[in-house]
Amino acid sequence: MKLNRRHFIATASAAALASPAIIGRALAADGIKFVSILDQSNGLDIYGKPMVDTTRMAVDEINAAGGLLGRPIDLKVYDPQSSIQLYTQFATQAAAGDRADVVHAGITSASREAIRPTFSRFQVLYFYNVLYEGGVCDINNFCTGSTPAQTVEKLVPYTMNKWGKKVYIIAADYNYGQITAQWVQKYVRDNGGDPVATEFFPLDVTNFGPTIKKIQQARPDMVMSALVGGAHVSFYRQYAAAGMNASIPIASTTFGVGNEHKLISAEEGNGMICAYSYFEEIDNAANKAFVKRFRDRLGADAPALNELAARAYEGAYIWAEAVKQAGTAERMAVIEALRSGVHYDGPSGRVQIEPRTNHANQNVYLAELKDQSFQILETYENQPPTDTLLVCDLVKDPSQSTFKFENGLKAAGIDI
Amino acid sequence: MKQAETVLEARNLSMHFGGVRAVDGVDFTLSENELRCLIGPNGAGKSTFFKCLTGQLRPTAGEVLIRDVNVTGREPHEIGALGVGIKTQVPNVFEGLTTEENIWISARRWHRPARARTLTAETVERLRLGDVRSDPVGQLAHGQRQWVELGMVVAAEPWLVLLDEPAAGMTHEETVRTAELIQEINSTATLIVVEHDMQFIRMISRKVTLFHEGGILMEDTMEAISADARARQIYLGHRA
Amino acid sequence: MDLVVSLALQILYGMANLALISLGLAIVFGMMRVINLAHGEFLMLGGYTVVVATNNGVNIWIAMLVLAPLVVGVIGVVVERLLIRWLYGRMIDTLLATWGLSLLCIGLVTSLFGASTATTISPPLGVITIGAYTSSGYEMFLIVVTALLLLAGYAALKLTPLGLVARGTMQNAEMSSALGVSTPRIYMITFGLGAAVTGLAGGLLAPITGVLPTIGAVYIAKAFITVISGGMAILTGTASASVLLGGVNGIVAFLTGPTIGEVALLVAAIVLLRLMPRGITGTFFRKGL
Amino acid sequence: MRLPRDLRGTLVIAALGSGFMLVAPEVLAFFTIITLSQVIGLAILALSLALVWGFGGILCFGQTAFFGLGAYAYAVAATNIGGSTGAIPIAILVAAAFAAVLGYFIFYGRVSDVYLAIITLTVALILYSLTRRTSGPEYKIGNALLGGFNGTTAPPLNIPGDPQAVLFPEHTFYVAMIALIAAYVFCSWLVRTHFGRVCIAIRENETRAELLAYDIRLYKLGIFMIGAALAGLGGVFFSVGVSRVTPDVFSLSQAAVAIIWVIVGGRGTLIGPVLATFALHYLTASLGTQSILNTNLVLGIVLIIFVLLVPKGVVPTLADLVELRRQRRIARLRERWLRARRPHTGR
Repeated sequence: MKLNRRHFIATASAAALASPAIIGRALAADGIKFVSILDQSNGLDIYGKPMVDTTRMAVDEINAAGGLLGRPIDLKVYDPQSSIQLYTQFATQAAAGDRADVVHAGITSASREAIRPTFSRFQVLYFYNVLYEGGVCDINNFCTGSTPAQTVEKLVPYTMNKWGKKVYIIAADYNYGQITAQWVQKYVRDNGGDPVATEFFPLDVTNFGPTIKKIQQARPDMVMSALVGGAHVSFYRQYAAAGMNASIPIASTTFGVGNEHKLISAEEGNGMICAYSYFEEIDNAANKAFVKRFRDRLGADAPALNELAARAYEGAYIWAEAVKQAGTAERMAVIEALRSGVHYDGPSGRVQIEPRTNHANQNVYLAELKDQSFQILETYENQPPTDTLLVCDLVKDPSQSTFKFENGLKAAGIDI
Repeated sequence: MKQAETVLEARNLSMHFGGVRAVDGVDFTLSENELRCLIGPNGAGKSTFFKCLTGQLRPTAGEVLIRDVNVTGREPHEIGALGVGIKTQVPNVFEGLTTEENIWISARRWHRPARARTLTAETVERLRLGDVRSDPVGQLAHGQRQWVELGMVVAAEPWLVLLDEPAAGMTHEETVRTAELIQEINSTATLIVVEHDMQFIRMISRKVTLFHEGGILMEDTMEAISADARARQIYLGHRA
Repeated sequence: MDLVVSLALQILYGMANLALISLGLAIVFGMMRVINLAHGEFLMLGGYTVVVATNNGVNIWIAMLVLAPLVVGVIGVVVERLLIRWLYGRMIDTLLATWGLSLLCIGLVTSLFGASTATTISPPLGVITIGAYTSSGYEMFLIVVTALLLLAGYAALKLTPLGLVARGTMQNAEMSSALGVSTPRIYMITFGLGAAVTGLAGGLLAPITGVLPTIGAVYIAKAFITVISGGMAILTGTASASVLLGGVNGIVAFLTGPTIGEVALLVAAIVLLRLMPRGITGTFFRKGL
Repeated sequence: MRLPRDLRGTLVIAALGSGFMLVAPEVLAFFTIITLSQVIGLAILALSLALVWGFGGILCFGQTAFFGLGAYAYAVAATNIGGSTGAIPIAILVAAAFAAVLGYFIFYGRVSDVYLAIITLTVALILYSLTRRTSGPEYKIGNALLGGFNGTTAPPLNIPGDPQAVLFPEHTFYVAMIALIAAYVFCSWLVRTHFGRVCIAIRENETRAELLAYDIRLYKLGIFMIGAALAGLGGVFFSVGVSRVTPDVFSLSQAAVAIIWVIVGGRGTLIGPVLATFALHYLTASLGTQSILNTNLVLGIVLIIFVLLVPKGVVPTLADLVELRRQRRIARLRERWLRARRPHTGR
C-alpha cells in the first residue's frame, strides 16, 4: 500500500517535470523558434512588460507579412519573475529544450551575465536589447542597446555646459550603476569638471532623505542619476518635495526607460535631461506609424514607449533581416549576415550591427522632460559603440566570449 | 532515626518577585534516605522553594548545596546530571511520544542501549503501564501521564528524587498506588515530595516541613503537625 | 547649525516613517500573536486607494486620511473572516496563509492596474527652509501625523472598552479569554483596525514613495524587525524601536551611505534582541501600552 | 508523531530515488535534467529545514543564510582553488561554522520561538544587504569577484583531482541526486539515533528534557549545525545548477518559500518537504511559461487553499488517510468475523 503511494508520487512528479518539454515540442513543430525571456512580474516588470508587448508586436507583424523564408515565427515568452535562478532555468529550457533559433533575453546586466554562458555553450544565438554599461565581447551575443559612449558621453558635456561643473553622482548598486558611475566620472573629468561625490543605492531603497541632505551640504551644480527600478523612483519625488529640483537640476542615464516620467508628476520631473537612442516623441514618419500601431494594438492600456521597448522591437527586426539575408535561420549563417552590415530602419532611425563588437551603430537623442514628455534637443546620428570598441575586436579574434568590464573600467585599461 | 549524612541543604534561600517575597531566608536540610514532605497552603512558597532547588528558578539570595556541591543558579540539566530525578507540578511529558519512548529517553541518558532497553521494559512493568506502552502519552488519562513522568524519574535511577504534587488530580486508587511507588522509590533514594493532599501525605509521610508565608513554620511528623494549633489555623483558617 | 537642525528633522522623519509602517503590524501582532506577511501589501493597497481615488477627482486629503484606512480596513475585516479566523493558534499556518495572501494581492493589483501605475500625486505642503537647507513640508506633516496616531492609540487603549480588553490581551491572552471576553469579535475588530492603520500609512506614504504592486516587499522586513524589537507593547514598543532603529539608520546612512545604514539597522536589531530577547518592552517599559 | 523506528521505509524511498536517478536521463528532456540539478539543491535545503524545524523544533526562518553561505563559499573556494573537489567540504564547513557562532548566540541566550525565527531571518537579510553591497571591483576574495547584485560565477563540478575534467550536466545530476539520497538517508538515520531522539524529545518538551539532565542548548546547537551543513551542501548544488550565486539566495522570498516547502510537504516527515520542493518549483516554473494568468495570483491562491484544506501538509495527510482506511478495513473484517461467529438467532 505504502509502496504504491510513494511510487505514484514519484511517477507523478516525473511526469509533471517532463510535461513542459512535451508541450514545448508540440508547439514548436515547424516554425522558426524565437524565445523571449523578460521579467513581467516582481520589481523589474516596469521594464519588461513594454518590451514583451513590442516583441509580440514585431513577431505578429512579421508573421502577418508571411513569416520568414516562408515559415512562421513561433514566439515563446518566459517570465523569469525577476529571479536570476529562473533566468538560468528558462535559458536552459530555451536552448536545450525548445532548441530555439534565437533568444532575446535579459534586462539587468546580472541576468545577462547569468544566461550568456548558457547560450554560448548550447550555441544558441542571443540578443540583448537593453541599454547597458558596455563591454560585452561575445561572438554569439548581439547587444543592440545603447552604451555610455553613445549616450552618456553626449549627456555629460551638454548638461555641464548648461548647469555647471560640479557633479554629484547617484547610481544603483550593481554592476550597471557601478560601471556607469565610472563612465560618468571619466566624462566629467574629460570635460574639466569635478565629480564631487558618488553614492550607490541598493535596488530596494525608498528613503533618500539622508542623501538629499548630503546633496544640499555638497552644493553641486547638478546631479547625475543612474538609479534603477520601481523603488528608486521615490528619489525623484523626495528630491522635488524637498524643493531641490528648483535649485539643483538632474540629468539621468536611466530615467524614462522604465517610463518613470509617467510615474511622477509634471512638476516633479520638469527640467530633467536624458540621452537615449529612442524617445516616443521622435518626430519622423516611421516612429509615428510605430507608435500608432502600438496604440491601436493595445488600446487604452498601452504603456509609454521608451528605448527598451523600441529596441526589443527593432532587435527582433534586425534578426529577421539577417535571417532573410542568410536565407536560413541557422545560427552561424545568421551571425555572418548580422556582422556583414545588416541594418534596420526602424522608429529610432537606422540601427546597424558593428562587426568588431556585435553592438549597434545607432542614432542618439538628447531630450529634456517637460510635462511628462521629452522634448528632443539634440540628435547625434549613427553613433558607434566606442567604449566597447576600446576593449573588443571580434573581427580580429572571433572566439571571444567575455564581459570586459566585469572588474571595472580600470581593470580593462581605461583611465577614469 | 540514626544520624545520617546531609544530602541537600538550603542556606538562607530567598526568592523575590518584585516586591513579593515568595521565599524568604529559608534554611533547610535533608538527610540521606529521608522521605520528606513539604506542605503548606497555596502561596506559602513551597513550590517556589522547590523550583529554586531544581534550577527552574534562580534564587534572589542564599544558596543550595547538593552533597556539598553548590548548585545555586545552576541549570536544571546540571542538577539532573548530579543524579537528581525531578517531577514538576505541571505534568511535563513528551506528549507526542509513546510511553515507552518517554521512559527510554530517560534511561538512555545514563545507560548503554541494551541496558536502556531492559530498564525501560522493567520500568513500564513496575508502573503497570504495559497496556499503554505504545500509546502516545498525549492521549493517556491524567493519572497515567503522571505515572509516565514518575517512570521517567525512576528510569534514570536517581539517588535523590524531588516530586512536586505527584498525586494531583488522581483518583483514589491511583493515589494509593502512587503512595506505594513513592515508598518503593524511597528504598533506594532520598525524596522530597511537595503536596497538599493531606490524605496522601499521611500515607507516605515520615517527616513533614510546613511552609507559611515564604518561610518554614515547623518541621515534624504529620501527627504532630496535625495536632499543632498554629498549623491547624493556617490550614483550616478561621474554623480553627 | 542649519545642517544639524535639518538633519535632526530628517532623522526624526526616518523614525516616524518606521513607526508609521510598523504600527498596523504591531497592533495585529501584539493583540493576536498573528504575523501578517501580507502587511507590506496592505500598505501597497492603501497607496493604490489614494492613487485611484485622486485620479478620479477625489481630494487628496480625503483620499489619504479617510478612504485609504476605510478601504484597507474593510479588506482587513474580510480577510479576517474568510482566512485568518480559521487559523487562530496556528501561528505558522498564518504565516503561510498571509504569504499566499501577499502574493495574491500583488498578482491581483498587477492584473488590475498593470506593473507600473501612473501616479500623478505629488507630496503637498511645499518646502520648509532652514538656513541653507530645505526639507519637505510633507515629511514634517508625516512626523506630526505619526505622533498624533500614537497619541490617539494611547487614548484609545486608556479610555475605550476595547482598549481595556486590548490591554488585558497584551498582558495575558489566556486570562482575557477566560474572563469571557468574546475574542472572535475582538479579533475581527483588531485585525480590521490594524489593516486600517496600515492602509492609512500606505496612503500617506504614497505621494512620497509612489506605489507599485511590488512596493510591499520594501517595507515588510523593516516593519517586522521594528515590531519584534519593540516587543509586545503596541505603542511603546513600536515607538521605542522606531526611535532606536530609525536613529541608527539615519545617522549611519548620513555618515556613510544607504547600504551601511540598512545594515546598521539590522545589526542594531540583532544586538538588541540578544540583549533583550523579548524586545525592548519585554525589558523596559513593562507597564507600557 | 512517534519516534521513527527502523529504516525500511527510508530504504524503499532511497531505492525509488535511485531508480528515478537512473531512469530520468533516459526519459526526461535534457534541459529538465539540467534544471533538476538546481532543484535538487533546493530540495536539500528543504530537507535541512525539515530536520531542524520538523524534528528539532527550531523554526529557523533564515535557513537560507546557511544555504547562501554554502553557495558563496563554494563559488569563492572553487574559483580560487580551481576545482570543485576541495570547495564542497569548505562550503559545508563554512555554513556549519557560521551556524555554530549564530547558534551559540541564540541557544545560550535562550532565544526561542518567534524571536528565534526573526533573528535568523534578520541574519539572512543582513547577508542579503551585505552581499548586495559588494558590487565594486574592490570586493574580491582571492580571484573571486563577489559582484554584488550580479553575483559571482559558480564553477561546475569536476572529477576529483582533475579540475579540467568538468562533469557533463547528466553527471552533475547524478552527483546531486546521490547527494540528495545520501542526505535523506543520513537524516532518517540521524532521527533514529539517541541524539536524534533527544532532539525530538526536546521539541516535544524542553523542560522535561532539561530535567532529565540533557543539556538542551547543546543538542539544539548540534542539530542546528547539522542542518546548516546540509543547507550549505544544498547551496553547492544550487549554485552549480544555476552556475551562478546571487544575493537572492538570502532574500526574504527565498527564506519564505523554504518554510512553505516544509509546511506543504508536512512537518515531521523528511520526504514530504523534498517532494514539495519539486512540485512547487515545477508549478512556479510552469506558471512562468504562460502569460494568461498572473504568476503571483495563482501561487497565492494555491497556498491559501492549501493552508485551509491540507493544513498538516501532504505527506502526513496522505499517511492519515491510509491509516484511516486501514483501520476501517480492520474494523470491517472484525465485524464480519464477529458476525460469522455469532450463533444464528432470530431470522
